[in-house]
Amino acid sequence: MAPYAAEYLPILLFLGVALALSAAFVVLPMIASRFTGASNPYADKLAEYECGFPAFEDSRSQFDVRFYLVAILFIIFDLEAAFLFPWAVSLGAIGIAGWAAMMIFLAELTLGYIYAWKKGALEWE
Amino acid sequence: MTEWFQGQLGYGLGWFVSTLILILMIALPLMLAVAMIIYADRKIWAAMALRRGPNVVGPFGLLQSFADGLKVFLKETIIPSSANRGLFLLAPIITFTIALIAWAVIPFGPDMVLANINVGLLYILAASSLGVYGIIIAGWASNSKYPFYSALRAAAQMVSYEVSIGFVLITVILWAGTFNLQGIIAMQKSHVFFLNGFGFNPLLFPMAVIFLISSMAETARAPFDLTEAESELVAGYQTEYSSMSFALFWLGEYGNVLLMCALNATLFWGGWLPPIDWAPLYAVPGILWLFAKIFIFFFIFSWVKATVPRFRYDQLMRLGWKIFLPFALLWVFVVSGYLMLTRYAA
Amino acid sequence: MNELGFPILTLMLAVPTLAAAACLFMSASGARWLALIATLVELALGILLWAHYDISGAQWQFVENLGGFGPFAWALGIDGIALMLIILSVFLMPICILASWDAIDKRVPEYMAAFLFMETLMLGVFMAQDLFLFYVFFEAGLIPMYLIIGIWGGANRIYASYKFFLYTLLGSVLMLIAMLWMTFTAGTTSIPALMAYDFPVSAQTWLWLAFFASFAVKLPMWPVHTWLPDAHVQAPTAGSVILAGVLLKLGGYGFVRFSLPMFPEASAEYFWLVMGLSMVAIVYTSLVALVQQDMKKLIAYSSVAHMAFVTFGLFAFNRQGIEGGLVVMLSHGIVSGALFLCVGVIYDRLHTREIAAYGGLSNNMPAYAVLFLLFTMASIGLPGTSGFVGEFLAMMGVYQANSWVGFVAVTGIVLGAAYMLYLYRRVAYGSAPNEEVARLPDLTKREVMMLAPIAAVVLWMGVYPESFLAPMRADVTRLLARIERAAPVSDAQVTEGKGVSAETHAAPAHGNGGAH
Amino acid sequence: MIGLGHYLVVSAILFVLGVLGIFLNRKNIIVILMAIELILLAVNINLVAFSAYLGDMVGQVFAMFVLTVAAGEAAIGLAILVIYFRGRGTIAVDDVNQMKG
Amino acid sequence: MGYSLALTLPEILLSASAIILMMVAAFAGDKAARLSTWLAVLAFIASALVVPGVFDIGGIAFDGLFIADSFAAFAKILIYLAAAIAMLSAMSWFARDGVYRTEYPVLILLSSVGMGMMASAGDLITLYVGLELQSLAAYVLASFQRKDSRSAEAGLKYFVLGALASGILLYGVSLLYGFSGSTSFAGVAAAMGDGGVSTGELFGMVFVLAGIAFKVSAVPFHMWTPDVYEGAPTPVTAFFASAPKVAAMALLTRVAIEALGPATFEWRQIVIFMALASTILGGVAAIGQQNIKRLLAYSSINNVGFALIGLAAGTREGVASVLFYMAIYVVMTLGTFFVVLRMRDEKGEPVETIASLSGLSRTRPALAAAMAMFMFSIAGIPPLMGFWPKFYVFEAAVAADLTWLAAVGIATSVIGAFYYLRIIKVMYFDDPAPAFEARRDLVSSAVILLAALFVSPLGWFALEPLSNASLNAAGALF
Repeated sequence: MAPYAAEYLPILLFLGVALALSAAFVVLPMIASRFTGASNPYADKLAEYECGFPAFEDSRSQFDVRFYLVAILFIIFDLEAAFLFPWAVSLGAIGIAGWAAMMIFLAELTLGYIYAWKKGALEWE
Repeated sequence: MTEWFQGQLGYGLGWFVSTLILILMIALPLMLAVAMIIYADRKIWAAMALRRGPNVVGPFGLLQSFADGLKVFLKETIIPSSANRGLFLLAPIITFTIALIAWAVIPFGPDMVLANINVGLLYILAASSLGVYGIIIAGWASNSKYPFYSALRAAAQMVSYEVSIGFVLITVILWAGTFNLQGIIAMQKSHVFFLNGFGFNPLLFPMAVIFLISSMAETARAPFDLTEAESELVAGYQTEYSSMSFALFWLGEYGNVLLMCALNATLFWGGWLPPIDWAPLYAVPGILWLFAKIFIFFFIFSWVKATVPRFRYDQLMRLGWKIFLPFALLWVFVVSGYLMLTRYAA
Repeated sequence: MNELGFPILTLMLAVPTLAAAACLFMSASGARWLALIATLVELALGILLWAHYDISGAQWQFVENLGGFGPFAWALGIDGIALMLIILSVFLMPICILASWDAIDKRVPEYMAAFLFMETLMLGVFMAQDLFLFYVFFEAGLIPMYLIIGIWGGANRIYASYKFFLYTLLGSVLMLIAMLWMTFTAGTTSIPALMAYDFPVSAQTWLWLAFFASFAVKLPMWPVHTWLPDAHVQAPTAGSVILAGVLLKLGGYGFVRFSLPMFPEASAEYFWLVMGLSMVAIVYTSLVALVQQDMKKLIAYSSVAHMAFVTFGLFAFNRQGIEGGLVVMLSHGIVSGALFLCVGVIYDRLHTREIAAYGGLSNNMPAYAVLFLLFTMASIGLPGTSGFVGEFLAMMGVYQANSWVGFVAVTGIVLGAAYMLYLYRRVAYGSAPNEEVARLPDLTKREVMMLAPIAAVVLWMGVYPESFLAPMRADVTRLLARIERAAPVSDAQVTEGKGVSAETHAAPAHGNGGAH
Repeated sequence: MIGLGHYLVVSAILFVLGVLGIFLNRKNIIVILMAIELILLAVNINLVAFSAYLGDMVGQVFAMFVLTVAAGEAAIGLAILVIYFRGRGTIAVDDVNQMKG
Repeated sequence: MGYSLALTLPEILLSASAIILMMVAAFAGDKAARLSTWLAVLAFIASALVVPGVFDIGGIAFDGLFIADSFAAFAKILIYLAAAIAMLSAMSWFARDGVYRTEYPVLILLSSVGMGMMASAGDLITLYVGLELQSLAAYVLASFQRKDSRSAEAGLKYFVLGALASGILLYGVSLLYGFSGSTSFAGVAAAMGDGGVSTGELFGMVFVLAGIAFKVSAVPFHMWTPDVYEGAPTPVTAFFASAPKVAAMALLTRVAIEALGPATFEWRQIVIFMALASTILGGVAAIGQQNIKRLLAYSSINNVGFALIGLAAGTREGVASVLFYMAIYVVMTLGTFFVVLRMRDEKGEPVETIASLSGLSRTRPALAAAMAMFMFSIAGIPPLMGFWPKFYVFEAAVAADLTWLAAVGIATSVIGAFYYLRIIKVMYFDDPAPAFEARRDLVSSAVILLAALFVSPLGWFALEPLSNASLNAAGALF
C-alpha cells in the first residue's frame, strides 16, 4: 500500500499548488481593484443579467426533466464502465470465462439500451 | 534532481522542494502555453476567415494574450447581488484547478512524468469528470437564468460524451493491458509495422476518431459549444463573471483543450514517441514529439471550430447517445473478441 | 373400529358440518328443515351411541385414530362423561332449531349453518382424544357463537359479541402454551396418555393456572363471568340455550378432563382458590340475580351461581362431589336452556324481557305457567327434579371436604330459591300490567314440542338419576383413583356420623385403585 | 501514521452524518438522497479500509458492487422524485404527508 | 461453473424471461401487457419446477456465494408462486384505469430474482445484491401508478427509508467483513465461533439485523409499512405483503442461523424484542385504522412479529416454524388482498375504507364469507389454517425453553384478534353500505376460492406435507 500511496503525493502537492494559484488569481484582482479604484459596485451593476429588464421569476425554477433523464442514463452507463475497467486490464488473466461473462453483461446492457431507445429515453425532442 | 535537493535539505524537505519545482515547471509553462494557444487559436481562426487576427500588441500580435490578461486582472470583480457569493467565487477556482491537476500524470518523455501512478488513465478520467462541477456551480451560484441553463446543458453534454469516452478508453486499455500512461505509450511502440500509435491500427482508428470528436464535445469546443451559444444563452455559464474570475474559466477551458489534445496524442498516437519507429527519430527529445502532436491536434480543434457550424442540442445528444455509444459498445466487443482470438487464444 | 362397525363419532361430526355447508346454499325454509333433520339425525345417532355404550367396558370407547395431520391426530373417543355431555348437546340442538323457527327471520340459512357448525364443534370438544384437536374444537366454537350473537343478537349485540370473543380467547390462549409445554414434556398429544402422565409438581402449578384461566372464563367463574350476562342478554333465544346448555359445560368438562386428572397436586394446591371464587360467586351472583329487571340477565346470573356448584363439586375430591358436579352440569344444561326458552316464548310475543312488563301469565297461559314452574323448581333444586340430585350430591361432597364451604354453598340454594321464585311470582302471578299481556296466547304446538321433552327429561333425571350417573360412575372412579393421592385434608372426616356413608362409597374406589 | 482506526472513525462520522441528514433534514428530498449517498460512502470507506488492512480483495470488489447499486438506487430515486414532483409540485420534506395514521 | 449455473437455473430462467419481456415491452408496447403477464406466470411456474434442492439434491454454487439447499428451495417456490399470483391481480386492476404496462411483470420478475438470491445468499455480497435487486424493482412498483400522487409518495417514502435501511445494513456488513475477515456466512460464523463475538462484530450484527428488520417491517423499523401499503397500487401492495416478506424472512433466518449462529445468544435478545414489539404495536396501532390497506399493513407487522418468535427459538423447529408461518401467511394475505382488490364502488372506483365493507355479507355473501375466513384465520382462530403457523411458532418457542416468550406472544395475539374481528363485525353486523360493483373476474374468484378452501379445515390435509417440508428445509441450516 505504502509505495503506491507515495506516488500520489506529487498529485496532492500539485492539487495544493493548483488551488493556491487559482485562488490567487481570483483574490488578487479583487484586492488590486480596491487600489486601482476599479472597484465601484452599485445596485444596477450587481443585478443579474436579464436582457435589460428586472428579473421577474426565480432563475432556479423548474427546468426540463430531460436533464434528469440524461443524468440517470449517465449514472447507469458510466457505472457499467466502472465494471469494464478492471475487466479490461485483466482480460489476459481471466481468460475466456471472464470474457464471456462480461459479454453476457454487455449484451444485457445492450438490451437495456435498446429498451431505453425504444421507449424514447434517448430522444431529446 | 530529487536526490540533489534531498542531499541539500534532507529527505522530506528535499523531496518537497524538488517536487514543487517540478510542479511549477509544469504549471507555469502550461499557463504560458495557454496564453499562446489562445493567440494561435485566434490567428488560425482569422486566417480561415481571411482575416489577420491579433497583430497589434508585440510582434505579429504575439503579446495580445498577455495584454488581455493584464486588462482583466485590473478589472473589477463583480459579484451579482443575488449570487451565492462563496460558490460564485469557488467555481472558477475549481475549474482552473481541475484543468491543471490532470497534467500531473501526463508523460512528457521517457522519464518525464510527475506522478507515474499505476492508474493514470483512471486518474485523468476522474479529474476530467470533475470539470463539470465548476460549470454547474458557476451556473447555479450566479442565480441568473442564462448561466443556469448553460450549466445544465454543459452538464448534460459532458456526461453524455463521457460515456462514450469511457468505452473508447476501455478499448485502449484492452489493448494496452494497463492503466499506466507510460505503459500505454510503451505498448504503442511499433504497434502497426513500424508505426508508433494505436491510431494506426485499423481496429482502433475508429475509436481514435470518436475520441477526438468526443473530446471536442467534452471541452465544449465548437461545433459543440452549446454551453455558450451566444444567440441563446448570452455567454453561458460565464455570463455573470468578470475580471480574473472570468479569465480563469477561459484559461481552464483552453487548458482542458490542451489536455485533450495531449490525451489524443498519448492514447492513440504514441505520445512522446516519434510517429515512426525509426532510430534516428528518437534523437529528437520526446517532449518535442509530444508538443508537435499536441499542436497538430490543436490545429484540428481550431480548424473544426472555424469551419463546422454549431450543432443543435438534439443533434449533439443524438450523436453522443445514439451513434457513439452503441458504436463504442460494439467496439468493446469487437476489440476484446479480437484480442481473445489472437493474443489470449487459449 | 368399534362395536357399531362404522366410525360413528366422525359421522356425528360430519353430518352437521355437511348440513351447515349445504344450508348456505338453500332458501330460508329449506335451511330450517335441513337443520332440523340434521339435528334429529344427530339425536338419533346420539341415542345409538348411548345404547351401544358399554357401561362396564373400557374407559375409552368408539375410539378412532387417524394420523396425517401434522401436529395433531384425528383421534376421537368417548368415556361416560363425554357421552353424557354429547347426549345433552344433541338433545338440545333440535330444540334450539325449533326455538329459532319463527324467531329468526333474517339470514336464516346462515343462522342455521352457524348452529350446525356450532354443534360439530361442541361434539368435537367432547369427542377429541388429541390435545390439539380438543383445542381446535374448543377454540373454534368462538367463531359461530360470535356470529350468532353479533348478527342475530339484540340492540347491544356488538359489545356483547366482542366481549364474549376476547374474554374467551384471552382465557384459552394461555392454555395453548401450557398444552405445548405438556406435549413437549410428555412427548404425546394423546389425552388418555396425558391423563396418566405425572407432571412435575412444580410445573403443574402454572400449567393448572393456564388451564384454569381458560376454563374459568368458559365456565364462567367469578370474577371473569361478566361476559356471560351480556352475551346471554344479547344472544337470540336459541343462542342463549346453546350457550347456557352446552358451552358453559365445556369449562366443567375441561376441569374433569384436564385440570383434575392431569394436575392433581396443583388442583389440591388451588383448592381454596377454586372454593373461594365459587363461594363469592354463589353468594354474589345470587344477590345480583335478585335485583335484575331483565329476565335473561337474571337467568344468566343464576347460571353463574349454578356453575359454582359444579366447581364446588368437582374440586371436592370425593365421589359425591364429582358426580354431583357432573349431574349439575347436565341438569343445568337442560334446565337453564328450558328457562331461556321460556323467556323466549314470551319474548316472541311481547318483544321485551323486562320482568315488569309481564304479570299474571298463569291466567291466560296456563300450560306455559306450569312448565315454567317446573323449570323454576328444577333450577331451585326441588326434590324430584333434576336440579335436586346434582346440587344435593355436590353439597354433600363439598360438605365432606370442608364444612364451611358447604355452609356457604347452602346459602346459594336459599338465595337461588329466592330469586327464582321472585321471578316466577312477578311473571306468572299477580295481574297483567296491561291488556296486551293479559291477552297473550298460550303455547303453540311447536313450543310444546320444544318444552315437553325437556320437562320429561327434567323429571327423569330427578326421579331416576342412575340412568345418567351409571355411564359416568366408572370414569369418576378412575378419576378419584388418580387424584386421591393429592386430595386435600378434609375437615369433614372428624365427624363420626358422616364416616359411615363415606366408607361405603369409598370401598369401590379402593377396589378400582388396586387395579390401577 | 494513519491507521485502520482513523478510517473507521471517519466512516462512522460520515455514517452518522448521513443518518442524521435523513432524520433531521426538514427541507428538501434531494438532501435526503445525498445523505443516503453519504451513508454509502461511509460504507465504502469501511470496506476499502478493511480490504487494505486485511490484504483481501473482497472488500474492494464489494465496494464496486456498492457503487453500482448506489448508482442504480440514485437513478431510481431521482426518477421517483421526478414523478412525485410532477404530481405534487414540491419536494419539501414536510409536504410528504398525504398519508397518515 | 456449469454446476454452479445449473444450481442457479431458476434465477437464470427468471432473469432471461425478464429481459425477453422487457424487449417485448420495448417493441410491442402495452398491447402485450396481458400476454407478457401470462408468460411471466409461466416463467414463475417453470422456475418453481426447476428449483434445485427440493429433495436434498441442492448444493453450493460459485464458491459459497450462492446456496441452493432445501431451505432456499422452500422459500423460492413459495416466493415464485406468491409473486405469480400477486402479479395476476394486477392485470384487471390496472386495465381498469388504462395504465397496465408491460413493464409490470418485468419488474415483478426482476424483484423475484432478487428475492431468490436473498433466499439463497451464502455471502454478504449475494445478500446485498439480492436485497437491492428486490428493493429497486419494488421501489418502482410502489410508484407504478404515475398519475396517482399517493402512489408516488409511497414510492418516495419506500425508497428513502429503504435506501436508509440498506445503508444501515451495508454498514453492518462492512463491519462484519472487517472484523471477521470474510464476507461468506460460513467465514463470519467461523470467525465468531473461534474467538467469541467481538465488539465490532456485535455492532455489525446489530446493523445487519436492523437493515433486514426493515425489509421484514419489524418494529422499530416498520414506519414505512402503513404508508407504502396504503399509497402503493393495491396489486403492488398485495405483492409487497407476500413474496418479499417471505424472502426477507428467509434471509433474516439464514443470516441469523448460518452467519450469526455463534452469536445466537446476542441476536436472540434483539429478535425477541423485535418480535414482541411488532406483535404489540402491530396489534395496537391497527385498532384505530380506517383504511383497509393500512390495517393490513399493521397486520403484516403483527404477523412478522409472530414469525420472529419462531426465529427467536433458534432451533431447527424454530426455523421450520418460520417457513411454515410464512407459507400460510402468504396464502391468507393474498386471499385477503384479492378481496380488497374487489372493492370498487358502482362506478368502478376503488374504495379502501373499512366502512365501505359494511354489510358485505348481505350484498356479496360469498366474498364476505371468504374475507371472514381470512380474517379469522389471520387472527389465528382454529380450526382455520391461520392457527397452525402460530401453533408451530409457539411450539418451537416452548421447545427452546422460551415459554414466557410464547405466553406473552400469544397474549398479544388477542390484541390482534380485536381488529380482525372488527372487519368481520363491519361485514356481518353493520347495515349494508352501497354494494360493490359486480364484475366477473375468473382469475380473482379462483384465487379467492382456492385460498379460502386452503384456510378452511380442508387445509389440514396440507399440514403434514407442509410441516415436513418446512422441517426438512430448516434442516439445511443446521
